[in-house]
Amino acid sequence: GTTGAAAGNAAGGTIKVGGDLELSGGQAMFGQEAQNGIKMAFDQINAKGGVLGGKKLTLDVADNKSDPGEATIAATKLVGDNVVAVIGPMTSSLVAAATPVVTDSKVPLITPSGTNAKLTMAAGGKVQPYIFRPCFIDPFQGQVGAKFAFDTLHAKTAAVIIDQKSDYAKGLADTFIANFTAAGGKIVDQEKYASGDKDFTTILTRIKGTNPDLIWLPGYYNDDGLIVKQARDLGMKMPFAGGDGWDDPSLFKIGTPEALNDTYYVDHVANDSPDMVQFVKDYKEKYGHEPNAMSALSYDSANMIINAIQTANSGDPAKITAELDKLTGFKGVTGEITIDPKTHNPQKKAVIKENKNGKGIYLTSVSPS
Amino acid sequence: MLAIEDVHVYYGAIHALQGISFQVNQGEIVTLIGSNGAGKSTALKTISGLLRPKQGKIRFNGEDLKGLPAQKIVARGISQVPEGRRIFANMTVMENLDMGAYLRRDKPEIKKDLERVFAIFPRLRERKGQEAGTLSGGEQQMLAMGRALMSKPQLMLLDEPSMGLSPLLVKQIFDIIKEINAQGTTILLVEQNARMALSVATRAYVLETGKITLGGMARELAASEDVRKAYLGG
Amino acid sequence: MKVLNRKNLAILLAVLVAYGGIQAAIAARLVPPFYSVNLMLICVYVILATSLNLINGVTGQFSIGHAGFMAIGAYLSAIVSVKLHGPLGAAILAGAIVSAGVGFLVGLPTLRLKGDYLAITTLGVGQIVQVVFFNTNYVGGAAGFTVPRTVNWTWAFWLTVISIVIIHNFTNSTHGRACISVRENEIAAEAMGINSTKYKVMAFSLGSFFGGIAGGLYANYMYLIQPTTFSFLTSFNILVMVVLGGLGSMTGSIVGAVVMTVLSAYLSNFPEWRMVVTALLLIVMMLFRPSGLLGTKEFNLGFLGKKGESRAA
Amino acid sequence: MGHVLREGLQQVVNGLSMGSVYALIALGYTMVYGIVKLINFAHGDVMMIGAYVGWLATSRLHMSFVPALLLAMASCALLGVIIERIAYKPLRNATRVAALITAIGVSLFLEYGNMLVASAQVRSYPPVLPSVSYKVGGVYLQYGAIVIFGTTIILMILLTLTVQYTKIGKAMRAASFDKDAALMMGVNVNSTISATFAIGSALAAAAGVLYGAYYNTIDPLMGIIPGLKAFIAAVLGGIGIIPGAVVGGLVLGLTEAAVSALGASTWRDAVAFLILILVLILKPSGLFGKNVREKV
Amino acid sequence: MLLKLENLSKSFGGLKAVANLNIEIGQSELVGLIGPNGAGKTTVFNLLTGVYEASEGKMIFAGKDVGGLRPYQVTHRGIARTFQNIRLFGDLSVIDNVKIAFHQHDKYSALSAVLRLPSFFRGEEEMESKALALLEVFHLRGRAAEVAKNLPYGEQRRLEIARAMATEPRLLLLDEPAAGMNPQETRALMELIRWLRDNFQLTILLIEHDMSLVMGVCERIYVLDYGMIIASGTPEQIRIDPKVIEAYLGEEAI
Ligand SMILES: Nc1ncnc2c1ncn2[C@@H]1O[C@H](COP(=O)(O)OP(=O)(O)OP(=O)(O)O)[C@@H](O)[C@H]1O
Ligand SMILES: Nc1ncnc2c1ncn2[C@@H]1O[C@H](COP(=O)(O)OP(=O)(O)OP(=O)(O)O)[C@@H](O)[C@H]1O
Ligand SMILES: [Mg+2]
Ligand SMILES: [Mg+2]
Repeated sequence: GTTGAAAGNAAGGTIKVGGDLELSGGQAMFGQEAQNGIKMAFDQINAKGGVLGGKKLTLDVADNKSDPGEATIAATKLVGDNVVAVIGPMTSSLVAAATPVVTDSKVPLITPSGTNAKLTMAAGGKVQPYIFRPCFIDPFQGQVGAKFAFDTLHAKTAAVIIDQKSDYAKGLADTFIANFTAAGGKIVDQEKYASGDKDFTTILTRIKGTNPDLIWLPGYYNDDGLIVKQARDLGMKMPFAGGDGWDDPSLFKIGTPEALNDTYYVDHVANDSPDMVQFVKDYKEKYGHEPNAMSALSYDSANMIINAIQTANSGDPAKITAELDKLTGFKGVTGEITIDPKTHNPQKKAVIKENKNGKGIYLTSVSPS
Repeated sequence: MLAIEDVHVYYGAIHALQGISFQVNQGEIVTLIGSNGAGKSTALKTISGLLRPKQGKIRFNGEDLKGLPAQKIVARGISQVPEGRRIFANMTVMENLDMGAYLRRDKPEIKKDLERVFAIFPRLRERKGQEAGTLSGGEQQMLAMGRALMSKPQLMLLDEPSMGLSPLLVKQIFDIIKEINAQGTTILLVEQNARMALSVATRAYVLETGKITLGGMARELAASEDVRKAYLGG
Repeated sequence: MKVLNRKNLAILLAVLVAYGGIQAAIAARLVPPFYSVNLMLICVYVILATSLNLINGVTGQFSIGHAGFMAIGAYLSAIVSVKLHGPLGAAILAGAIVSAGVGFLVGLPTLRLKGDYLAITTLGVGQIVQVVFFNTNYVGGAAGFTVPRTVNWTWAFWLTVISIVIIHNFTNSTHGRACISVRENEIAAEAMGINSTKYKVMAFSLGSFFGGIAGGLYANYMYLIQPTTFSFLTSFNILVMVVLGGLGSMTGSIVGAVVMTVLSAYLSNFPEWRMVVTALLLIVMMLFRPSGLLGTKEFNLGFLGKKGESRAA
Repeated sequence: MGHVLREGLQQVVNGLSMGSVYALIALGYTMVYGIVKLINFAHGDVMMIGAYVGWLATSRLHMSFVPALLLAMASCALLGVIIERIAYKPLRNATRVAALITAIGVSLFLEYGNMLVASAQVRSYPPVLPSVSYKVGGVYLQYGAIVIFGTTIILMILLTLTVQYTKIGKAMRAASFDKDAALMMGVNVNSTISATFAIGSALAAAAGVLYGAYYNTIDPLMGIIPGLKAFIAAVLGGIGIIPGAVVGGLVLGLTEAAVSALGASTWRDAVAFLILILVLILKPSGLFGKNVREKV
Repeated sequence: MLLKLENLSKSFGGLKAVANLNIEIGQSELVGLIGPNGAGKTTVFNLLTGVYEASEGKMIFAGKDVGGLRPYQVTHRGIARTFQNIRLFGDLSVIDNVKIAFHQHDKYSALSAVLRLPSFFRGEEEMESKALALLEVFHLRGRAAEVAKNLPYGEQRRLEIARAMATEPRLLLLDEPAAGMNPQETRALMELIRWLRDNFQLTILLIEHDMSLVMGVCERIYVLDYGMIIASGTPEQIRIDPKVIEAYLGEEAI
């Protein structure tokens, strides 16, 4: 009786949205940034009087401990609490674990940053009816990255470093390799590490032996910073490139700005783009530090739900799902989002940034082909 | 020198010492005899501070030992050769002897005492570098005695020093006890081997299930019919 | 018949009531999904805790890598049910047998080790298992292995009951006593004619078998399994349940598993504080009851039987 | 050929640098174990706290490296003593597992308590160790790695001498074997054990600060993996044996480097554990451990 | 000959704890093994029971070589022992201590235990009655349900012997059974040892420093010093042997 209960919920003074988030465990950073972003969106709408004529939005969070089993449990708990929609998990594999639960209960789920292509697709090529996201997907990132490396950086050979524990990194690596070789480039080495490692000198030494023109490093910023720094310390001067996982202000503190010169990454949005300015300012004011892509995408996810509730004029999960399904031209801080009903992926531009003396500088933007 | 007054000790609910009183005078050898489980070891452990009496007083040279932690009691000049030896099995024989002199700082004197210990127990000199845990039972007993001697105590508490020793060594140990005593160390001796104990002691007490039932000159007790029947095997 | 004395009949009745009651409630849709997940988890953890107790508590072998055996059971059963399209029962059994086999192979050389050396070895085995699954693309590698949900309350409940009964019957027999004697004093046990290696390996294999059963249940209920689920933290969690309940007490392990699972479910409402509170509870628990909730005692239904018939083991 | 040789040498250097980090952490681990016979699972987390204190001192209080290091060591020494008093001391006579569970509790408490205080965010260390690398015959050598290696060796020697030959060291070993007997020798067992924890935790803090400075990043869960690796290193060398911890750490580092060098980096941890297990099967008390059989 | 030790030797590092030992013991004999502390007596027991492996030499028991066997295998061959430092299963009940020692004579498998087949109940019942009967013999029946470590010392020693008897041995090795006992208890123990030998056709080899016990019950005595036999014979012969007096008994021997 989810629907009935949810209606009852809507009749009260609040509407509950679930957060299936990585609040502890290995990816606790993501969940906490996401929670900040979502809360900010809710606080803003509640300050404006809420939705559906005065109902306040509340976030019902369940910690998935960065573990897929726990993500299932957290999702079960949330749908049991009669939330109208779920935001999170942030990481692809956990989204996959939560998917059956929300699907069974017919509650929509938006993953702010699960970029794995398969998340929104069910077996047999059909779309997962209840899974949505505000972010572009890994193949697109990999494709953009490969094209940039080959055409703009004129790299003919490349080595790839993959975080073996991350589905995301694997997806980005696969599409990069496919597109780079298709363009005529050559992959000279592939190395793996596990996120959380601190010492990468051994794999870097191996790559050094193959002397590639570029290193494709689709990991998260805390690993990326360390890897680049250690590579430079080993006398490796080639450019690095990677995906949106690079986007975080602390990248330059982890690796030195100097080491990070001549590195590039694909991203959702430039922090200095007009859409982001206000968000960055508000966020810094509220939480005392700069947001990263996780916070921004989560903020957008929350607003997508608010938007769906308002346009549907209802707190019924089925109606919210229907609205999300046909979302077009939604103005998020990370760009304009239009959901493709066949894939539930947004059509979004990607930007490429260059790290220069401690700042990610906007280079160019690429539209989906 | 040592005065025990109405001491009660419990292990949880077990009332192991039920108000015992006795005293040890300077220069004496006093022995406590009694059957298994009478509370002899408990009495010694209480004196050396390993157990806390629930009630009663323990005075040493006029000072109340109550509340003093065990290591402070050692510093006052009481040292114990515990039942079951309790040597430091992971340390060498030499290191065990060093531990005996832990609180002492008079290096030349320590050296002299070490020579004395080696003179009494030549086997220990042979095994200086051996790990104590691999010594035979008797060797361990020698080490325990030697270790206690190294602290140069005023009062030495001995808990069944003859247990597991060869007849020759038992005799030697008792000779050594007499000798140590003659050199000025007061001794409180607990023994299963009551015959030997009474033969070296000045005075003796009989402990029965936590109470002192008899006390007097060792010679007199040894002659007493009850004691002979109960503890001397004849 | 001795098997059907009053005490056993009472237990049987209680078990049937527990099963029937909950099954009826589930059928009537009275159990919110979050509760039913936790009921299943309780079953899984009860099996894990009682089987680890057989190794750690009863036989005294310090194993801290139980999650590794859970992983083997989980993955193998998933392979059988997803890739080979085998029936659920066969899948779970296959997982358990392979897990027991690995337990046997690992146990044979390593159980000579003592105390902390054995501990790190079992921890290592758990880690190795994890790495193997990480690197095996056939089972999805890091991304995980998607498994349809086929386990329901009936499966979970009865497998738990069967596991408990088998472990209990084993422990309370001359073979169980042999294991206990190894725990108490291995040298004396050998001198009494007990082949300590055989019983250590037997307990280890049996424990791994049931660890595998728990893994099979978990995999076929949770939709997705990933190597990280079976990390050493999971092993510690199981160990905590066993010690909390009272090392060596089977009923203690059951209580420990239930308490920890319920606690974890309850605390998920306070994510930031969850681990801190768990940590504090662990410390406080151990300070006040270092031998666990039940010590080595069994919670006993002896009062139902005739006097003397149910002397505690 | 020269190229392969150079790469091989570089990998040896890489392995030794990694290994000396493990060794440094393992020192405190093994020392506490040797005396208290407790697998102090919280050791890695004390290291983490040390790293945070060092970070606060350098980045917020703008202290220079050495004073910051000393401050971290002093505060962790105190923390170690407090942990021992509150969480371990009451359990001295309880079973070993009970103490192990408490250690796990302390470990979780430090991790998640700090997460509450300092957030899960990754912090970066200010550049207190000059980020210099030397090139010797085509092989790159990190300044930080040299510092860590040197520190490890010096601390190893100091610790060994302390435990083997000083009065406090002997008292520690005596108390470790038989507390009551040590008391009878006049050893203040409580303060001896406190001293053990103070030294062990100060070592952990030193490791934490160096670790943070060398690898640049710290976070509340940073202690878990190094703690585990240090545990392996300690056992590999023979737990409780101080030089063993260092050798164990270096062997572990070299093994990991070798596995990565052969292109199997994802099997690194598995191979490390496999080697540990093989060593233990052949030498059940580690490389340096004496195979003491209980005397019957 | 029931037991024959030929040229048995054991070294620890440089130390020869047992050196070229030759001992023969016949069926139903009651033999003493004495000698100064550290002479190697316990080591002989440890070699015999497979706790240590001999450096050299042979151990023939009932016509078969028992060298290289694991301790439990030695027990299966019919040799049981007690320990110099009591090694009971301290936290278990008295009767469980005995039942564990009956284990090797058990007739039901782990499978029938798990399935609670009739053979399980039969086996358990039999073991229970056998254990109780044995405890009766050792005057411990009243203590059956008590935890072993709570028994007084003397009773713990007795329980250790009872437990060894439960393995149904042909040869019983006793390591200082009277240690820590007072003269009365020692006398009772003496009776018990004799009675055991007579009732079970048992062969007994015992180590003891209490001469009243050794001289009182042993028919033959071997004296060991520095791992070697320095004398052997009847108690009367040993008592006056000058070498034994010098190395072991002391001048004013009993
Ligand atoms: N740690 C303990 N816990 C509980 N009871 C104990 C403990 N130690 C001793 N007891 C009990 O206290 C009583 C006195 O024991 P104690 O060891 O002092 O006797 P004893 O006279 O030295 O005997 P023995 O001659 O056997 O050494 C005994 O009943 C014993 O069982
Ligand atoms: N595991 C071992 N390692 C090294 N030396 C040992 C070991 N076991 C025994 N020894 C040495 O062997 C010698 C004989 O020891 P054993 O225990 O057999 O003596 P024992 O005759 O039983 O003496 P006691 O009457 O004192 O018990 C002793 O010197 C002892 O130190
Ligand atoms: Mg005593
Ligand atoms: Mg002996």
